[in-house]
This record gives sequence, structure tokens and C-alpha cells, in this order.
Amino acid sequence: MEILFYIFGVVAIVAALSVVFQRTPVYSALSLIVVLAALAVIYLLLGAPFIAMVQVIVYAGAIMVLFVLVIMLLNAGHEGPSAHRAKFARWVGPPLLLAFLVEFGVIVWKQYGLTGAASAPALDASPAAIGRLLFKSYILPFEVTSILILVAVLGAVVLAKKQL
Amino acid sequence: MTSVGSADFIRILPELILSVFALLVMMLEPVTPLGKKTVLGWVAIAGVILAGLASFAIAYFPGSAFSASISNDGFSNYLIELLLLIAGLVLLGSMAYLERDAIDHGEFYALILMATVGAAFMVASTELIMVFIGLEISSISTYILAGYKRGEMQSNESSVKYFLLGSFATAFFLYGIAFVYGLTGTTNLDVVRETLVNSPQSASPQLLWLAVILMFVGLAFKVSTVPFQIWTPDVYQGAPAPVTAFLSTAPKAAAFAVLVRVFVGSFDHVASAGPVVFWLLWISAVLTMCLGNLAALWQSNVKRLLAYSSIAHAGYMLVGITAGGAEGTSAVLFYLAGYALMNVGAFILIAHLAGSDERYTNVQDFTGLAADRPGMAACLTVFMLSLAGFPSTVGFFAKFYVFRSAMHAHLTGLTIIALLNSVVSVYYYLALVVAMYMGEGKTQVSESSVPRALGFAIAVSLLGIFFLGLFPSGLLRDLNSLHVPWL
Amino acid sequence: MIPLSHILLLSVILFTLGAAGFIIRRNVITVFMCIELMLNAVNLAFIAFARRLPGLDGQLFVFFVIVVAAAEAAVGLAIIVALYRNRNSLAIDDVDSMKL
Amino acid sequence: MATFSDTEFFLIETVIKIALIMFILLTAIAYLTWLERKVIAHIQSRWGPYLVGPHGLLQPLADGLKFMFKEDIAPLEADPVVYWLAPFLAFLMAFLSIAVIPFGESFTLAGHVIQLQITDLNVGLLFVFAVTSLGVYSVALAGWSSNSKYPLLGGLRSSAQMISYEVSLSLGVIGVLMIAGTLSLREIVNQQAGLWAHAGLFSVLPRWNLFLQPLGFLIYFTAAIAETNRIPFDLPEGETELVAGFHTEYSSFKFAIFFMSEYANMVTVSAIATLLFFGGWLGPSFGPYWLRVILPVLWFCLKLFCFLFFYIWVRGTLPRFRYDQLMAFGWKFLLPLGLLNILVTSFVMAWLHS
Repeated sequence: MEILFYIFGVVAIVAALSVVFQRTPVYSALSLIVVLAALAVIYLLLGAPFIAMVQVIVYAGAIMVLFVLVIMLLNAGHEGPSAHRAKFARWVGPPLLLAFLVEFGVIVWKQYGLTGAASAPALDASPAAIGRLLFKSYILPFEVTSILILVAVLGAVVLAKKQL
Repeated sequence: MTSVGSADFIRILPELILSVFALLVMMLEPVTPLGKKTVLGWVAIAGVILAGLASFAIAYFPGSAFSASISNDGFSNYLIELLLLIAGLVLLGSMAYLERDAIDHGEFYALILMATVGAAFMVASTELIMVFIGLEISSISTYILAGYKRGEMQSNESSVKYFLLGSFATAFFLYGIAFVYGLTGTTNLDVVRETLVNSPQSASPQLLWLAVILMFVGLAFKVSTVPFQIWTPDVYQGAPAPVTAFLSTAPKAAAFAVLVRVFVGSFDHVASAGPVVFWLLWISAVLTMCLGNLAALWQSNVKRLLAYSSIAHAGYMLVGITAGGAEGTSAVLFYLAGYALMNVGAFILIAHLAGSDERYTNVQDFTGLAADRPGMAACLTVFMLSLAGFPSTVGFFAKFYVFRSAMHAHLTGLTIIALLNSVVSVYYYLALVVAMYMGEGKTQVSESSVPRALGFAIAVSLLGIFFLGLFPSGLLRDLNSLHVPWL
Repeated sequence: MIPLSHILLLSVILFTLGAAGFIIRRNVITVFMCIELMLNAVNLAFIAFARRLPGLDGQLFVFFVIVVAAAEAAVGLAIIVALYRNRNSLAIDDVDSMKL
Repeated sequence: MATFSDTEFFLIETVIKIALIMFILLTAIAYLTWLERKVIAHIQSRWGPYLVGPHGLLQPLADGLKFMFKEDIAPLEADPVVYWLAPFLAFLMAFLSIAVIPFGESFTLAGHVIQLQITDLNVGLLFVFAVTSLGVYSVALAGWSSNSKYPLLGGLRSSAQMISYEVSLSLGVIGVLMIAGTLSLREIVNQQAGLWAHAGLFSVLPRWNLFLQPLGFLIYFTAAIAETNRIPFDLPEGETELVAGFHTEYSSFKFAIFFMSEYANMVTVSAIATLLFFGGWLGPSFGPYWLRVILPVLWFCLKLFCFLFFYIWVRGTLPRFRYDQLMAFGWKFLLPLGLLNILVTSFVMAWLHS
């Protein structure tokens, strides 16, 4: 089972690289879908089957479809070279991020070590258990997200509709 | 613990009322005849007033709600009232604006209300996930509001920039939450504090620092501190002016509240994280004040000038948070009230003066305004003087309390830098005043008389500015006696 | 079992890649996708921690993050569509009508 | 006879199951096309395929050969990678969901229990939905990558339709899930065993969920027809407006793959309907052991066949919707109805529990 984690971890990283470095938005979107799918498999391995399915259904199956549709609709093509002077952030950003990555890696390594297994007593992560927790301890965030979704619907209509 | 009772709902009554009225506005929109859309604005204002009454009422039911994810204490109550004040003033100030520029009404009011709901949840919640959801509600509403004039290039750009950088910041905030959760096993701020104070060995200090820094970056974007302020000028300039009035105050107040709750409330008590928090705040306070004030000197657009000024003000408030403790907190809370009054007043007045489609927003457009419209010029002057911190206005005492708290916390260097900065800031605030009173030539700004609702809003903010500027001690006393467990 | 540090490293790598993409990409949609990548890295961290800690809370947070991401995507893409209508371009460098 | 370890046995068992199911499914799909042509022909008082083999029984084979050897034409301006990817994605997604569909009870062979299902997930139904929701990509990408006007429009329409009806599709089954309290398909079927007790005259009826959730079933099946892009919801392929929709530019083998995936999707949604609402493989079971293994599979196939026949029947009978009518129907009628169904179900359940 562990080997699957490493396989899909590598898949995720390669696909993420492809998200960042592809010049055609559709390829980036497809790579992102691969990342999402690989992460869904990893969630399965980590004992979160429900979240894995939600990830595929909502993230890969709905959110990314929206991305692909918008890309198709706007016919977003190849990204050309930057027409403007090289931005400051583009030169400073990546080295900073690399430093951040190394730093973070070292700290995580120190804290949890090479072998600190990511395991607790096996949990019941079935949809029923998640639902129970959701509707008992997290009922407020759950209800409040409905306002969030309402705002999103409202916003999509307000911003994208040609004539109200 | 897990069952939900009526007490839970009472403790979020203001938010509930606001949500209901937001829905009501949306449902009334299609049945309101075309010329009468301002009615919806009054419905929204009624909602704000009712929510305000509710927030006064629930002050008598302190305690936590919904599995300790909401805390109804003096802190959250005060901030919710402040947010409602901002929302009310902005609603009053935007009705005539929407009418003039022929913008759709209903959704606008509903979005203002929902953004307020989100901000109110942010300030009231002690659960980081709830904070995150509140943050997203208020952010997403304001992304939409910033781009509300969808056919207009600048409004659209403002919205794109705000959205991209805002979401980027949210990701950082969320990553910080993930690590806090990983280190302590909880996202409840009170439990986080207890866990970290009682068993400091449980978390590696470096990882804790990273979590703190990540969360700080996320919030710093929202309150626009240097170097995370890059979006502010463009967004404030491009957004419709009443929206700018809102998003320069309400989300900022909420984000400051979270900053206080997280950093003063939880991490300041943690031995291993305290110094990191302190230096983070110290450095960004200095940078923010200096950059905000220096950049404002070169601005020719009034909205942009006020954007840089708001960055500078964020810096002053950070000074108060750096000072920390009960005194720093109450100083920051006082500052937020003053800042909200003067900023909202200034922006809604400018929204009116700028004329249809905001044609006149340059400083030279205001040249000679005093001769043409002395009343409006006087009002704008008061706002500018208050922002600059002249005595007898709230701006003076806001700064005074913050600097005093910094002195008491032995932050002499920081106080001196802040003082120098406020001296510099006088120059650009007065430049606008000078243009209005002493500039040669006829003013470009030739707007007709002030609509009644807007006049009322401006009167309220002026009254507030003078009242708090002359009798600040009452409010400060109340703020000093907030009963919050973490102070 | 899979060591926690390995999962977290994967998460950090994805997060950094997303942040790097945010900075270097020029197409607004690609930039937005990089933000989604960052959110996914966060989700992975939550799941990893949820594995180690008692309770399912971490998994629930992921649930909320996904909902928020969906709301953000709806609004964000609407904003991008409006941008395209106004400028007929998705290049972020062209979003520059306001300068110092 | 060599003895296998449990792992080896499991592996061999799975491989055999996959191979067998694939073979049966592909054959079934091939003959489904034959059936469709025949039934439609008879509805329209024609003969249908008649020349290749007795009653045209070898026609699918001939069609298959034709698809295989036909010249493969790709548009010059097509996106090379995505154009290739789309049909295979469609195929993969269509066949992946079969993996969690149980089609009979388990039996014992040489001391090992063999389940008539490739894999039993406790989130089985969610898995099916997850995989179906990914099916949208094949349509959207096929339309986009062809770099041609009609496919693009067809792809956009079709993906919009599919994501719209996916909502109603899942809302339709939520009633059943609330009653069952599980997402495992095997479990849901097992709960429908037996007859209705204390139901008077209706005691002869099996305890199918259909009788508890008639509205849910109607919503599910209507949405399923739209989800599989079949008449009367086959707007994406409306010949008169869009030539052939997203697969206009596809020919020969790649076209055949799209074709097969469409039929595989039909089988999947019908199988889900059978499992959730019609008691799956449950039915009268008697006789020796081997018969008691075979009969359930037979019942399952029979029920499935009825659905597939119904699909064809609808195609032969109903006219096509207009696109705006279709979207309005999905969002303004089916979706509220689905929500209402959930509301009523939850109220009744709360009332019964208290």
C-alpha cells in the first residue's frame, strides 16, 4: 500500500509541475485534474474515502469542469511571452519560495522524522460518521456555508450576465 | 455540548437578522417597480438597525454558542456594532450613487448585508474554521462588489486584482490553520492557547513559527500591510466609491479583530511563539506606516491617496497590536471606530462629489471647491483633519491612545517612528484642503445638492468624529472593561 | 505505514509549486488554477494531520475547504469572463489601466 | 490441483472477473445496438438489419469490423493530444463504474467466497457518481479539441447539460440513501429482500425501494436519460442543429469508442436504477446450489434488460426537446421536485422515528 502513496505522490508532483509550466491553459487544467485525482487516491490510502469521493465529484467533476468550460468559451490560447518588463516579483518570488520549501522541509523533517508513522487508531471515517460530526459539532459552519454559496450564485449572475 | 438550543441562536441573532434581510432584499427585488429600487436600500437599512438592536440585546446573554465556535463577548459585540454602523452608513451613502450611475440596486444591498454577515461571523468566532468561512463570505461578497460596475474597465480590474490576491492570501491563512490544527489537534483558539501554554513541548517551536507566519501573511493581505499591500491602491481606486468606503473599513475591521484574537489572544501567551509574533508585528507596523505615508505624498488621485492613507492607518493599528495586552487591544478597538467613521464619511462624500461615473477624482478637480460648495468642502476638510489626527477630532485620540499603549509597553522606538509618520501624513491630507480653499480657478466638481440619505450619513459620521474627539473617555472606559477571557 | 513527514513534504511541494505558478504565470485562468493547487496542498495537510490525531475534524475541514473553493471558482470565473468581455484578453499584464 | 494463497487467489479472481465482465459487457453493448435498431425498426414498421446472419444477428460484428478498418480522419487543426485523449477518457469512465456494481450474491468455490462484483466499496454509490461526473470531460474536450464550430457548440451544450442533470440525478437517489443509511450498493440491495409485511393486499409486492420512493425513481431515471444524452434529451447530438455534436469530427475507431461508451453508460445507470429501486438481483430463488447462484444473476439481467428496452422504446416514441426547454426542465422542474422529495422523505422519516 505504501508504494501506491509514493507512485501517486510523484504523479501529483509531475502533474503540478505541468500545471505551472504548461503554456496552454487547457493542458494546465487537465494536469490539475490529474493532481486532483492523484490526491483523491492518496486520501483513500490515508483513510478518508468519503473525502476522496467528494474531491472527485465536486473538485474534479464540477469545479474543474467550470474551468474547462470557461477556457473553451473564452478560447484561451497559447500564452505568449511577457510583453512587459520583467516584474520584480517574478525574479524574487521563486528563489524565496525555494528557500521557503527547503526551510519548511527541514522543519517538518525535524519534527516528525523519517519514520513517524501517520497513523492513529483506525477511525471510522465512513460517510455516516462524517455526517454525524458535521451535523453535531459543525452544524454552524455547515449552515453558514449556505450563505457563502448564495453569495457565489448571486455574484456569478451579477458579474457574468450581460443584461440583468 | 453537541445539541443545539435556543441560546445558540440568540447568540448569533444579529447575523441571523442580517441574513434574513439579505434574503428579503433579494426576494423583493423582482417585485419592486423600476423607479422605486431605493426602497430596497431602506429595507436593508431596517435590517441593519434591527440587527443593531439585537446586538445590544444579546450583550445580556454572554457566552459561547454552537460547540464553542461562537463567542458572544464584549469584544465581538462591540465589533459587530461597529460593522453594522459601517454597513448602515455605506447603505445610506450608496442609494443616490446607484440611482445616479444607473446600477442595479437589489443585489448591491444584499451583498453589502452578506459581506457584513461574513465579517460579523469572523469577529465573533473562536473557531478557526468558522473564521475562515466568515472571511470567505465577506471576501467573496466584496470581490463581487468591487467589480459591480461590470462594464467598466477599472471596476473590473479592481475586482480581478482583489480576487486573485485575496484568494492567494486565503490559501496562506488556511495553510496556517492546517498547521495549527496539526500541532495542537484543534482549531478552537481558546483550546489552542491552553494546549500550547500547558504543554509547550507538544509542538516544535519552528513549526509553530511557520504556522504563525502563514496565518499572519493571510491576514496581512486583508488588512493590507506592507509588503502585502500591493493590491490596495488599484482596488480602492477601481471599485465604485461607496464600495471602497465599505471594503476599506468593514473587512479590515474584521481582519484586525481576528489578528487581535489570534495573536494577542492566543499566540502571545505562548512562550515559543510570543517573540516571533512580536517581531512580525513590529516590522510590518514600521514598514506599513512608512510606505503608506511616503507613497501617499505622490498621489494625485483622491481615491488612491486615501488608499495609501488607509495603508498607513493599518500601520498605526498594528502598533497597538504590537503593544498588545488589554490597553493595546482597547486602543486598537477605539482606533477602528474612529477610522471607520472618517474613512466611510470621506469616501461616500467623494463618491458624491466625483460626479456620474466618477469622472472627477483627481486632486486638482477639487480646486476651488470651497468657493463653490462651502458646506461640502468643510465636511471634507473635517474628514481630512481627522485622518491627519488634529485635536478635537477622533483621529487625534485614536492615535494618542495607540501611541500611549505603545509607550506603556516600552516600545519607544516604534512610537517615535509612528509619531514622525503622522507628522508626514499631515502634508498630503492638507494638500487636498489647500486645493479646495486656496486653489485658483473654478472647480470641476459641480455636483448638485446633497441627497438627504447621504447628508444624513455624513452628518452621523461628523457627529461621531466630534463626539469621540471631544469625549473619548466614555468609549475607552467601556473598551477597557471588555470581559474577554484571553486578556 | 506512510510517514507523516513524507505526506507533509508532498503537501509543501504542491503548495510551493502553486505559489510559484501564481507569481510566474501570466494567464489569469492559469493563475487561478495555481491557487486551486495551493488549496489542494492545504487539504492534503489536513488529511495527513487527521490521520495522526484522534477525531475526524481534519477531514471535515477539507469538506469545508472544497465548498469554499467551489464558491470561489464560481465568482472568480465570472470575474474572469467579465474581464475578457472588457478587454478581449486574459493576460494579467494587460490589467494595468491604473498605474502609480 | 495447486493451492493458492489468499492474495494470489484474490488477484486471480479479480483478473478473471474483470476479463469476464468486460467481455460480457462489450458483447452486450454490441447486441444492444442490434436490439435498438431492431426495436426501432419494428416500432416504425420496418425490418431493421436482416441480411447479415439470421435476423441480422451478425450485424454488430460487421459494424465492428467496419469501424476497425475504416480510414481514421482527424482534422488538421485539431489539438493532437486532447483529440486522442477524449474518446479513451470516455471509454475509461464508462467502464470504470462497472467495477463497483454487484450483479448477484456471493458463492463459494474451493473454500473461497467469491462475490459477484469486482470490488465492494463502502462508498460504492459515490464512486459511481464520481466516475460519471468525470465523464463530462470526454465530451467537453472532444468538442474543444476538434477545433471546429459544431463540435465546440455541441461539447459546450452537452457538458452544461450533463453537469446540470447530475444534480437532479444525485438528488433523486438521496431519498433511497436516507432510507438505507448506507452507500454500499450490496447493502442497499440486501435491505430490499423479502415482501412487504402488514400491507394488506400489497403484501405480495417485493420490498423494493421503488414503492417508497416513486418520485425519487422518476427523477433519477429522467435525469439519467439526460445524463446519457439520449432522446428526448439528446440535444448535444441534435443532427439538425449541430451535425453530430461533440463527435462530429470523429471517425472510425475513435467514433466507435464514443458509441460504445454511450451504451456502457446506459447500462451503468440502468444497473444503478435496478439496484437502488428494483431490488437488484433479488427474486424467487430455488433449486440446487448452482441454480441459486445463477438465478439472481438472471433476475438482475432481466431487470436491466427491461430498462434498456425502455430506453429504446422512449427513443422510438418521443420527440426531442428544445435546448432552453431542456435546461429549464432540469433546473426549474426536476431540481425543485428532487428537493421536495427529500424534504417529504425526511419529514416522514422523522415522524416515523418519533
